[in-house]
Amino acid sequence: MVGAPQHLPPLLMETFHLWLALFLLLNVVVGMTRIIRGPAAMDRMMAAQLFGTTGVAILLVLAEGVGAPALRNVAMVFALLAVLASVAFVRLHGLARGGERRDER
Amino acid sequence: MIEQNQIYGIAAVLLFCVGLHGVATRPEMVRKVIALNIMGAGVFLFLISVAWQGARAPADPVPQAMVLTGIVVAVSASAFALGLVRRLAGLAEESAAEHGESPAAPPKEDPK
Amino acid sequence: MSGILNVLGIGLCLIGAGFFLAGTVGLLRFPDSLCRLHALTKADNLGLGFMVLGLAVESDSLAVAGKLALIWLLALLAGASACYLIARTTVHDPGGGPE
Amino acid sequence: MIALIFDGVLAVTLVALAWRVLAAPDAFEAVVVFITLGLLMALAWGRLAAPDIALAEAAVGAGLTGVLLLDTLGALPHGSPPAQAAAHAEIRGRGWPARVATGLLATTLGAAVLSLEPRPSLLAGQVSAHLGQSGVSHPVTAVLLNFRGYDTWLELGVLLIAIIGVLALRGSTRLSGETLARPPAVLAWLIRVLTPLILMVAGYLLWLGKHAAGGAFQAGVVLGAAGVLLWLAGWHPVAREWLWKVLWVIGFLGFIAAGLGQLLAGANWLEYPPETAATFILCLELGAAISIGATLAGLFIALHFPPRENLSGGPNERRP
Repeated sequence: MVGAPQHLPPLLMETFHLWLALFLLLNVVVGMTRIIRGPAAMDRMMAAQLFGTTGVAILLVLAEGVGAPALRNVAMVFALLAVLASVAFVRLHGLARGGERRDER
Repeated sequence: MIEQNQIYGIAAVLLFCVGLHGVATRPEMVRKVIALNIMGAGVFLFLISVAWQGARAPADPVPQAMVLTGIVVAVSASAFALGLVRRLAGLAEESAAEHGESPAAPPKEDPK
Repeated sequence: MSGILNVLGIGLCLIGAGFFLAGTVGLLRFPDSLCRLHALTKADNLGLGFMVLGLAVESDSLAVAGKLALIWLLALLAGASACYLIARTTVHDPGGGPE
Repeated sequence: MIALIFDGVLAVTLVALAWRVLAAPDAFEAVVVFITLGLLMALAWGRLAAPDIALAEAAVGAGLTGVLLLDTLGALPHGSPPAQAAAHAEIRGRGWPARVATGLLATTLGAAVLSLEPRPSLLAGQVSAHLGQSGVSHPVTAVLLNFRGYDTWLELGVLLIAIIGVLALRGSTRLSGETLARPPAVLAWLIRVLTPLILMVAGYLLWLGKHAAGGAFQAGVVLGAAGVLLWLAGWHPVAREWLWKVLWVIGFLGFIAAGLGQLLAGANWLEYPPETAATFILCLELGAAISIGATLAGLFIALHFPPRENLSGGPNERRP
């Protein structure tokens, strides 16, 4: 098949992309155990941050695989706002518990 | 053979029911707000699974518009609900301070 | 010609998938938080990088390739800063919570 | 076949995560799982050919709602672990009737969903039949801004009520008050790079709505997320109190102005002439996006209630 003169058949490419998307989704599913096990808040937040990257990859693969270019824009919004939760975590971590600021360094 | 949108239709029902169960049984207010959001997600997913018109066709635009409106309303309603939760916690803390109790005690959770 | 590009794209995507798998294994198996953080940022960003490269090769379109590159850069930026910021809370506050 | 497997795995994961969100003993864990659930919901919208909703979910489900929840968790006093454990034991004890009722409901609704006959939607046909007169070529935007402009107008009213409600709880109509300490250098740099990009993407989405997935709602929620990010970076909107209020009402009032203008011109409320509909829609969308963004950011900021004077011994604000 390597070096075939034409495009590979579209159905084959679609199937490949869906398998790839499924594989990435399973990565998220298995990785969820880290969010559940923790133990620290940081481990959970970090896992969620990394799932954001995996989610971007799944959206891009689906966009290519099923011919839905709009999903690339969804991936772009995800990539753009992926930091939001992490920044909130860092800035609000322990904040306002008794009105105390902890981030003064 | 089950259709693609039926899979999500079933998931929508289960999300709605899981959310409802959470609203009914979880004691913490924040968790109830999250549970309401999950119920909402179930309703939205159901509407879009009904709007589905085949893998190659775009979904029916009317339910899509409804859900789009619904998502923004849901987030603003959640913000208001969380405002109520915060105010409630603040009031509980105040009254605990008046009665000389430790303000760190849980505000209203103890079911006894 | 296009067939070769297709195969090249598939290969690059598979390499990317391998990095994602490595990242997940690391997330589950590495013993402590900072260790995980260090390894995972690299695995994920490389994984997304290879995948973006593979998809760009397959797409045959310069506009799509440009958008994919932009998304990768954004993810890189977000991932690196978020991990730095999260790690910083641990270094300054080993308990990870209020005293 | 593989498509169905993917959908099945995604659907099962959605339900399992929802379950975990509500069953998790740790509230912080619940919020993080909920953020991941938002991420996967966006994938489901993508699979169901609804990219408009996926765009909104990307900003709301995975961003704004999670931040609101994280923020509230940080602000609430934490119950001591034994008290929480007691509450859980209590719940477990009375859980069975609730579980049986939920199970019955799920079975009934599930059977109803499976028995639904697929039939072509009459409304979808009407939308595509009149799309040519709407001024835009993307059907979802046509429904939101033209055919069902009422809904969008009143939706902006709901947002307005939400911000008024939160301000009432806050006990002040001013947003100034709590401020965060100066951000670490990396964060400040990140925000400086990201903010213009986010604004650009919001504009892009707004423009896109004319002919593809995108529009006022998506642009608005992205703007709202940008506002939250700026606030977290230590941006203090103190000197611009009046501007906030203008931004909150501009979308709502824009719809009223358009409706009144058309009434005076002899048309119906919110009915635009086909030749100028595109201009009407663009202006209304711009106003709606700005109002949605400002309201969502304002809701987040207003939720940081100022410390109350009558709270004895409450520590005061410390400004950086």
